[in-house]
Amino acid sequence: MSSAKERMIARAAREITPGMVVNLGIGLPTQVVNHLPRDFPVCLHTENGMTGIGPTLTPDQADRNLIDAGGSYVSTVPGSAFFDSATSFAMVRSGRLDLTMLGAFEVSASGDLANWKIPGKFSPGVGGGVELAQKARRVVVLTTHTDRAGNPKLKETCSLPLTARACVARIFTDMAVIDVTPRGFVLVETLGGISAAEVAEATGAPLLLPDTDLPEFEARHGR
Amino acid sequence: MSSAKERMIARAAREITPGMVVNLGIGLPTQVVNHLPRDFPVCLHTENGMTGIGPTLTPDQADRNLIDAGGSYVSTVPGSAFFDSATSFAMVRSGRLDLTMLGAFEVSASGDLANWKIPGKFSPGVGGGVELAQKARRVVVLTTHTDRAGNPKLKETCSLPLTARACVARIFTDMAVIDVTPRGFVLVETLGGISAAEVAEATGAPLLLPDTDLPEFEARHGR
Amino acid sequence: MRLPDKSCKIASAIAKIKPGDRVMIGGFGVPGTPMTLIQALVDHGADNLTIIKNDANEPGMGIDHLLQSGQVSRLITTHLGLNTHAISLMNTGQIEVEFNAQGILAERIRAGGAGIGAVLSDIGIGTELAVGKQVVEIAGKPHLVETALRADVALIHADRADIFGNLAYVATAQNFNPLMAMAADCVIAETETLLPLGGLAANAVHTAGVFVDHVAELAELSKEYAVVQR
Amino acid sequence: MRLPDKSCKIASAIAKIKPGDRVMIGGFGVPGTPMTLIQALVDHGADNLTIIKNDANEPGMGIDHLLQSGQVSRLITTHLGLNTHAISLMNTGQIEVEFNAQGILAERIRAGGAGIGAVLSDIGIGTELAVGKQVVEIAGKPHLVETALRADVALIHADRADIFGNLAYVATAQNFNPLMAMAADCVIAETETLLPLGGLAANAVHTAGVFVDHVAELAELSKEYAVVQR
Repeated sequence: MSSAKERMIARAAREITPGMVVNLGIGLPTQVVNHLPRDFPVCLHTENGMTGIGPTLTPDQADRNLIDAGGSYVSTVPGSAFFDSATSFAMVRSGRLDLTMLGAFEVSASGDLANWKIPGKFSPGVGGGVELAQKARRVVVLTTHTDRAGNPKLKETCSLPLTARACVARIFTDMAVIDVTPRGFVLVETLGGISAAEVAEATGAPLLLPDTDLPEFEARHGR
Repeated sequence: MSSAKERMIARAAREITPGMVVNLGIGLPTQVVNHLPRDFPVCLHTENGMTGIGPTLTPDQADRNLIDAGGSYVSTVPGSAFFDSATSFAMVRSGRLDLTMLGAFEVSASGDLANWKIPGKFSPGVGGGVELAQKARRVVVLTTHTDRAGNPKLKETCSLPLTARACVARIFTDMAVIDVTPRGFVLVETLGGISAAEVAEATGAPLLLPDTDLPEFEARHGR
Repeated sequence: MRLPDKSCKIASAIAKIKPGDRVMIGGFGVPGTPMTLIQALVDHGADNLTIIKNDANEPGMGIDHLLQSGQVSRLITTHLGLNTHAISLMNTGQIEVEFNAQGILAERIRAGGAGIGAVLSDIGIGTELAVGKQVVEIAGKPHLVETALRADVALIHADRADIFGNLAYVATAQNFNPLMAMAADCVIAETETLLPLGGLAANAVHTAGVFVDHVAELAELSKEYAVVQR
Repeated sequence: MRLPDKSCKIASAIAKIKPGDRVMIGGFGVPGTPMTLIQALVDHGADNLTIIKNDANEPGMGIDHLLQSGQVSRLITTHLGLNTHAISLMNTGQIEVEFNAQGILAERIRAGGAGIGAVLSDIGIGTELAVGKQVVEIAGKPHLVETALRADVALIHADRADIFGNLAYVATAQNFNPLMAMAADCVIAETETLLPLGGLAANAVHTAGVFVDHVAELAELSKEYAVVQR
């Protein structure tokens, strides 16, 4: 993984504050857990029926009955609980998730999220993403700033089928931290060494600058 | 309790066949359990969250956390299970009860049941009765044939607020066993010593006689 | 990762209840009724409450104390048969009572806890329970819209709990407790035994601690928890 | 009173499945997938099946055997991401696939098991998941009618069971199993351990035996149950 991606993940980890209940989506978001201090007070939720996820295990260490929603073998912590899929999404829909971190194909300037289907190319099904995006109290996205062809993933409007409308509050990329506001995208931080102009150039919609100084973010967990 | 009532309850017990899942309503129906052989294969359900009810206990023997829906202290049998109220009624509504036995204020010739409210006199609420009456695979009623004033409880139509429409299949009274059929009430058995004419006289709707001989029923459990 | 500690004092948790709040209270008869939390709510004094509870206990027990103290203006319930005092308050118009079929009350509360707007059910069609309810057809068959119920606060009784708020119940003391423990903005649980993290096996949890905001261990069980001598 | 014995041989239970049946199958990935019952259904051969399952396992595992044998005409699911073979069958029109949001699939199955006609939910409004669904307003807000799902047969994997069919699950092998175990006319459970009556504590039961028609102990765990080496 690129250093910029690693720093993006480390920065996103600082979004988690003590006491939160958090769901980390499949892909880049699950790696956020590696940047949390060992004794950090947080409850991680996985939609296949568990609260209190502990560190990921290798196949050699694994319990065959204990996976996360992405199929990785995970462990428990003292106080973990198991439950069925209906109860798991009851937590999500009734607002008991303080935060979810999701991947994205596209995010619009109004916070629409597209992350489950590329018609004709990729349509494995929506899984638990719709409910996470629509119902977590705060939804943030982790994504590369552009796709492999260099096209912006942050756009005026999404062209792909939506996961949920107006759900994304903040986006962490390998270039910047950007908030979705009623005025559109607002640049919050840049990765060290990247200028605001470079971020704006790689963004497919107007990018507002903050009134204050623009901080740079680093890889270290800030607590 | 009168001998006739006791014999009615004993006769009703023979309605339970091996392997059934049965809910016995509050009042006379709960006493049916005393007429089942000790080793009889049956699963008794109570709507406050238990399958596998065992014998009723005195306060001296009781577990403070173990009651039936009528508030009596009950016991478990090997294989009992506890669950919440939503699961309990999931069983009822999805058709997992083979039989329920309920009390009645009135039963109509089309099988309508009224057993929860006498406007102005008695309206404690409907409890679990509506769902039991509407959704058990077979609903039978245990009731005295007439009320304390001697008025028939089996009527052409119910005058009291209904519990459920067209739900009752069979009625056990202190005079007779009567089926509810598309043609109305049909006399099936009489209590020993009571004539068909006496039953018809005490019934508030036409009472058809069977084509066959009319058996008398007795108190002994017939297995 | 370490799960947060939600253990609390009963009085400080109950102090969050405001006049006019909707309060769900677990229990079916004595089993599962949080007698100590109810007494704390009487001591706290918030009034004009809407209480959502399967039944009204018996005179002099459980939520009858809240009826006696005049703190209840509305009761959403299924059956008051064992509380003549509650029936009298209803008949004289001192409290407003809404009756639900018991399993429908359970489903409405569960729907609230599951973030579902309503369930569609055919229970009560053709009876006065259907009066005033919106009707929706599914495949040509009429169903009643039974809307979700949520509360400001839920008062729960557990047998065992850990400090994260994972709960376990025993016997028929389960009843409405696991449902209500999902369906309120603030969920307060009393428990007969409070365990450290890891004290409750992950497979034995009935209510996941994520749903629970405060958990308090009972110092003693008052006589209202005991077997009722009839 | 004695609870009936529902223990059975797998082949005789599976023989009840008919061509064209709707079959629910528990599991999320490997955990909770009844690999042995699935193999028995392949051996049985009933075809034109509608399978209701969270996912399609991985190529060469679980329900992929039913896809390989051509017994499946329709799949109601949430995500096929780990089974490229299933995606290929979908893309070439060899199977029809209906995608549901995962929690909505869970609620629809639970509704079927709870004798509820539908749930009203705002999940997916404004996306293509809402297309073609009936809309009902609750307090002025639009909700989608998500109809109940039931099946002819449900195939369940339990960790422990007693001969009455009371089931218990472990870890994340729970997932859809307790929901599907309520929602079929014929519920068949395989279990790693089968206990006599009384072997499963009444408070530790996850699925009450009343919902279960047949329960069979697994003679051995095939390698498909093992940790997947990636």
